[in-house]
Amino acid sequence: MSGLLGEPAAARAPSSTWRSLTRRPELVTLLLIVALSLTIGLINDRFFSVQNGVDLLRSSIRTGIFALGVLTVLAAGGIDVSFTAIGVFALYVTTKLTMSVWPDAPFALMALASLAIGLGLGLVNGLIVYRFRVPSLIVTIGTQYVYRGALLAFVGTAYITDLPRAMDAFGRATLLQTTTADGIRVSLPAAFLVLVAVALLTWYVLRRTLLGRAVYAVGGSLPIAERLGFNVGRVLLFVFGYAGLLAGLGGLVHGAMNRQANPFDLVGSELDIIAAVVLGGARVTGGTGSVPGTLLGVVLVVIINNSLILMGVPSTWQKVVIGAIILVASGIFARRSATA
Amino acid sequence: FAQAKKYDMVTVVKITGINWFNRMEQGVKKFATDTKMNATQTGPAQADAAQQAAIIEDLIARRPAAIAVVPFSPETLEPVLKKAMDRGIVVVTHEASNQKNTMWDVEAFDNTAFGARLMDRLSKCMGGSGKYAVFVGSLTSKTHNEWADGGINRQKAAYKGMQMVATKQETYDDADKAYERAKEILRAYPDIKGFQGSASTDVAGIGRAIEEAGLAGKTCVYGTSLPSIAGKYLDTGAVDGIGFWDPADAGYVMNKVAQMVLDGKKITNGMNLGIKGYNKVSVKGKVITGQAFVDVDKSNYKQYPF
Amino acid sequence: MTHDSSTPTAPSTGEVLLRLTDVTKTFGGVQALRGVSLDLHAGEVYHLLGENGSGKSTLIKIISGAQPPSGGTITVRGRTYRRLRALDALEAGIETVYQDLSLFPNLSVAENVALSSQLVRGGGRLARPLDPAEVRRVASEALTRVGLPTSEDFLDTAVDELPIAVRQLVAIARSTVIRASLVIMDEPTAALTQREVENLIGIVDRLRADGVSVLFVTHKLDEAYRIGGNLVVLRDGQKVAQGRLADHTKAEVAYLMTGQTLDRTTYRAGSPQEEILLEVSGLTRRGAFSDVSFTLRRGEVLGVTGLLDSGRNELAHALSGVRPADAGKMRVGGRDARLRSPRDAIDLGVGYVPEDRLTEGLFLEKSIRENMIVSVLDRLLGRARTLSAERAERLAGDLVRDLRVATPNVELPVQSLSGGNQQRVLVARWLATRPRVLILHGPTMGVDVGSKDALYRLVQDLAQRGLGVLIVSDDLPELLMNCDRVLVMRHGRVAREFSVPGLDEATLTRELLDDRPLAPSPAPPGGLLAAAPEKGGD
Amino acid sequence: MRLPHLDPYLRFLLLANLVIVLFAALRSGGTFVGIDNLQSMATQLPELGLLALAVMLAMISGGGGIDLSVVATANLAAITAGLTSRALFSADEQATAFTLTFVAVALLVGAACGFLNGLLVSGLRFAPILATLGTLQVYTGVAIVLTSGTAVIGFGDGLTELGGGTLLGLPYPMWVFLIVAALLAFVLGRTRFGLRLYLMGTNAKAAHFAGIRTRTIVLATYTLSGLLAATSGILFAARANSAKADYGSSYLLIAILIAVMGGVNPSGGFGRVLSLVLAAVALQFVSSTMNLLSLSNFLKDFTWGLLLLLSVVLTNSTFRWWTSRPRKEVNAGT
Ligand SMILES: Nc1ncnc2c1ncn2[C@@H]1O[C@H](COP(=O)(O)OP(=O)(O)OP(=O)(O)O)[C@@H](O)[C@H]1O
Ligand SMILES: Nc1ncnc2c1ncn2[C@@H]1O[C@H](COP(=O)(O)OP(=O)(O)OP(=O)(O)O)[C@@H](O)[C@H]1O
Ligand SMILES: [Mg+2]
Ligand SMILES: [Mg+2]
Repeated sequence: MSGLLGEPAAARAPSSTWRSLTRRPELVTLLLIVALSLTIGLINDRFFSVQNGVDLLRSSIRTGIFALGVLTVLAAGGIDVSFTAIGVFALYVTTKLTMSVWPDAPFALMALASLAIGLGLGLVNGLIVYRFRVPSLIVTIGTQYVYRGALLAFVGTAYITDLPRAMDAFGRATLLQTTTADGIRVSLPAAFLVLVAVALLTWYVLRRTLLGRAVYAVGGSLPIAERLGFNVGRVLLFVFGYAGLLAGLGGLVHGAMNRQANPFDLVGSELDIIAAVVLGGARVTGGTGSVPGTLLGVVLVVIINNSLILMGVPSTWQKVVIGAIILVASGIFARRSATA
Repeated sequence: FAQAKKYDMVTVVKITGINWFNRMEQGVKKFATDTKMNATQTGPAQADAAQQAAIIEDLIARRPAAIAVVPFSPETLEPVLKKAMDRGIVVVTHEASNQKNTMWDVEAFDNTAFGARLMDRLSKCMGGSGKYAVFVGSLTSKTHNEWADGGINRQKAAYKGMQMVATKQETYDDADKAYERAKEILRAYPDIKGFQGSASTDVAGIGRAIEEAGLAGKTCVYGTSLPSIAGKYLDTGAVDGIGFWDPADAGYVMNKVAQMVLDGKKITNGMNLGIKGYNKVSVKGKVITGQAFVDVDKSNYKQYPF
Repeated sequence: MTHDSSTPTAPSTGEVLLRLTDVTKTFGGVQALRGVSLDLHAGEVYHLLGENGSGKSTLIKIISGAQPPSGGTITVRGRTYRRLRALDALEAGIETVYQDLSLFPNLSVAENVALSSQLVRGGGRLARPLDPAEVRRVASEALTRVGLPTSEDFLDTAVDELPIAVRQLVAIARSTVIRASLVIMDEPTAALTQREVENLIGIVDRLRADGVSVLFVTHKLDEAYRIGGNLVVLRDGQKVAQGRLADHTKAEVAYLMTGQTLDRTTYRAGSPQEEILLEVSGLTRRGAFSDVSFTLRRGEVLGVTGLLDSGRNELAHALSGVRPADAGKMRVGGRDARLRSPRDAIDLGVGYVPEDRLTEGLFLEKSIRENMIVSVLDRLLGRARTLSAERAERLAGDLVRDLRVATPNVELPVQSLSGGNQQRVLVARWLATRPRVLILHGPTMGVDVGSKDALYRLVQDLAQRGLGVLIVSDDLPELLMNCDRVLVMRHGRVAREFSVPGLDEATLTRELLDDRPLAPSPAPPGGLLAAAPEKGGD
Repeated sequence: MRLPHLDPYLRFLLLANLVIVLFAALRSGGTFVGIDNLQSMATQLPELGLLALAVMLAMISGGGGIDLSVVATANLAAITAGLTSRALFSADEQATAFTLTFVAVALLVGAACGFLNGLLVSGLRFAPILATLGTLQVYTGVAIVLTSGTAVIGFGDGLTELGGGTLLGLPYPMWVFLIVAALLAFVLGRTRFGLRLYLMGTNAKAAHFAGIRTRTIVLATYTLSGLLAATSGILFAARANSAKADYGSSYLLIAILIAVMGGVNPSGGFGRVLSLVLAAVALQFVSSTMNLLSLSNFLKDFTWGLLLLLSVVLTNSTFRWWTSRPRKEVNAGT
């Protein structure tokens, strides 16, 4: 009975490079980042400066937090377009509430409130998706309108620029700081730690717990997961709840860093964030995607969006250039999956 | 129909709910209280010319006596405003000096002059030399580009020592985008000395970037904004000054002009419309222009609580 | 070859492992099960037999907790359930190898094998840490049991990169992870070739020796006899027989299943005519098959067989335009043919009934009518070049009648049909194209005795009417009963051609398994694991 | 003609429309059903309706099909058409030639944009969401490059009449929409292309095996999407007598919302024109009601979302709701 697999397993490998790219799509993203950086660096060598590096990291914080939530949903085979609405809802309600009740509340408490709001709204998504068995794109378009509409119609529309003290302090807190030769202070905000923590947590949950593997299992095939005894309802509640949770956190961090709570913010950027996750190797069809890949995807998108002035692209051409880079990147991904 | 005492008057703004137009609504409400007219304000939930046109379409069916509009994009509203006028509805606009289908367009001031004025202040702060960058909410926004170009042209004519870097940058009326753009300008041109913003959120984003970079004392930032948005950056010196006009007054004046049309009154050059900044308006064609500039800085912004 | 296993001589006295009492199941109006009562004893092998649609898969799903019964109870190890959840079943040691394998295509081999045991260990709780080393260890043990490699690389391979036969074994490996008391296998041999079937039988023997019960669902009576044990026959949702398999002849079993006597041993009636319909010479696709030449005459039925990696599947795909060959010549009806897509094949009169009807054949959510007419839309035009609803309905109606598809209404989705009937819908689609050459790939996979009979008659009838029929199959009796000639493929080449009269199964099997290199030794197209993934038909 | 079968979506949408109309008519004291309001609604709905139809086509084609570039396509079509016609003719003196050129160029550009999307998706196998997100940026970008962001204005009487005139009391845009919708319903329901598209959306692999030229169908579908978007762009231009790169920027999500509320399955294979039209009507009713009653436009967004959620809760959908195929997953192709 050993004859079945007479050939040693190593004897295959049609092309080991493609194979490893298939298994580790984040390598593609990394290659894209390197290629893009070299190109930009050739045009303007200021790209390779500490200042630029730190700034890019800083710009990745908010997108990164949201993206990790999106990754979790995509991995399970769903899609969420309501997370920006959840984020701004949590941010605005938390800020407004804190200002009116206890402006000196510690930041941890505000974060808790934001997380709770995000979790609640995310769970609503999960509940509708699972209970009524509706494609999640449909549900989350609906809830995006409902959450944002409710926020603006019933909670308020005015920017809050006078933030709770602790939130303001958090927005200003820095992790490390230097001054460039030009006398420009460069600092990495403390909020970066939030991204690191969230990334580690997400990695642990997705890689090292049964729940995480169940997420991918559901993304591979929901009916099979159900049949094999996985509690699919729990998995879906988890992914949407977790995406909501991170959205709540991301919203608050965004507000703190932006030093204002603007209820018109965020909504409208969901497609860009989903694109970042997909460029990080997750497939829209579910069951794939990794935390490192997602972070790389975020960095890629952040570089694309924050290097046009360095490259000297006139603003009338910026959209064309961004679109073209996205197309080139997706093209390379398309080739990868075609050979997969 | 001129006999009707209590007119139904609706003000349609670019987007509902943001600070700027919330302030305008206060003016509309004040007008309603002062005159006992039924004056209200509405506007789309998203900044989109298409949605604004749709709202006006629907309003026409309601047949108000007058519609006062702050067009998101004047050109795209021409047909629907024409339709309103054809139905006998009085149309007054604001921030739309090129609008054809309107009875009167109310301008707080001349846009090019306003832009030039911001440049004058910027130049003075920069000592007439150094690099500066210009931001606009979007390249599709007419007023923003008029201010920006007004400033740029003034610099070219009067402040040869100054030099604009990059092109007009789009910020999508988003403070965070303005911040990102400002950061990138700082990376690409570390010796940047000045910024001129256009969207009310621009200086907030620029100010945050400047503050973080510790450059509050070394750079000059001016732009259109409101004290409520820019205040804390004025305090820290990251933003040096802002210019604006009071949206409440503009809202009030638009409605007042509409009422005058309804009452069959004439509007003439040099007329006093009874509101500060519109005490001696200049009338050219259909455009009524006031001198409602408000320039504020750290010292006096608290006088404008909006 | 004869694998006379250690069949227990007396009905088992082992404890009752599982008892079904009066189990019923209805789907809307359909009564899938009408009061089935059944005892399964420890350490026994059972074969669940029945026609398509008789309720076998439904019964299995109820036992494994995938679906709740509409009525009746299930007793497992003394506990009685009205509804057994999937997790309950797993915890009770009921492991199922589903007909569709139920593997996660995106997860690694190791995870596929080990995850459910981890789930069961935690009582279904998801929030528990998972040790990757533990997962690998558990998986390696199980893989060793079924003779699969345990290298890091293999453990990390995503299942959708594996060929179907290896997947089948992975699914079986998974069922051995938990110390199961009952292993259910729904048509586990459907995708396996002779050699792998032998392997499976070995596994079953060991399970039985360990006191584990095995419940098989199969349509292959020969295999059932090879394995031995007990039989349970379902007909129309009712249990019509249970007992020792050895106590019944094949003919009796077929009668129990169908209620009719089917005792044909050969179907082949006519003989080929002169005219050559299909001529293939030197056909080659790199890495799959090379230098394949043969002819197919009008009225001829030609069989092609080989092990899974022999290139027979790829040959079928090349002949039907699904994945064209790189070199060689094909002539259809005397004219040179270049097939670049299935459309080209259809236009030339070559029809292809694919092997995997669910993903390659059917539009499950769409109506029977639409599934039948899809390839002949050009013929159904009415006024103004629009589709004529009337013609479409007439055609679908005729086909349903001709092929005796059991359905009240052609507007119902195909997924409402049982497997055998779904297969008929697919054959009907291709007959509608009025092909000159019809390629049937695994035509009776998962099809019951009664339907097989009908299908074989149809094949002969088609040949009689002048079609050339090519059957690609690993069901040797099927080839012997239907064909004029059989080509045996090995290592991507036609190793031998047999004329059927006088040929027996043993000879064919020997040729299939022959490991001697072929005369002009070609580079072997790689082992099973090297086969390209089944996807990406472009 | 067979009567349309009353699937759950149709039932829900008919009911929803009825409820909204009754509520609005009563609350507005009849204004809602007055000719002015009806005409106003009939002028607004077509632009969005056409965009939703364009999105629907991409969704039906399956494989995660979606067209995010519809609004960008519409604007680019209108802008290029405006620039070309203005360069060739005088809008006022050669109104007919101007209008015809405008329409022709717009449709051509729309088809080209759609064709490019189709090429990326079918030939180069881009994920549709990424491909059309990229082209969304590129098309808008090109529109900005061409105009520096300003509006192209003055399209003459022909187009203005199309945007504002009526025939038999029904505004021209509505005529355009109804005719296009009817044509599309016909194409989807009665032609080979339509059936092939639906089948391909259900199972692309099986479609290939059944002899359907799937690449051609995808290409044609996205091209058709582009054409529909361009038609919407023509209506934009006609109604605004101008064209601008950022016009209707909020319409993308609304178009998707209408499509899914009309029962179009984002996983492919299902979607009917009639349901979609009814969904568009329902949203339009809600929107106009809010405006008539001077209710906040945020409330309108809220109600739209609620209506969509209600539709999914009240219609027990029968289609695939999760990404994976129900059976034989391991064998499923790309
Ligand atoms: N989910 C379902 N919905 C509707 N009918 C169903 C469903 N599942 C099974 N049926 C029907 O129940 C009957 C029994 O089906 P089942 O699948 O158990 O048959 P089977 O014996 O496994 O057939 P096959 O040999 O073809 O696999 C069939 O008529 C089938 O159409
Ligand atoms: N949701 C459903 N609605 C209608 N019919 C269904 C549904 N789910 C399954 N069926 C049909 O019911 C039957 C039973 O499904 P099952 O999964 O048991 O397949 P099966 O009969 O075992 O197929 P095979 O013949 O390949 O063994 C199949 O014909 C299937 O297509
Ligand atoms: Mg300063
Ligand atoms: Mg079955």
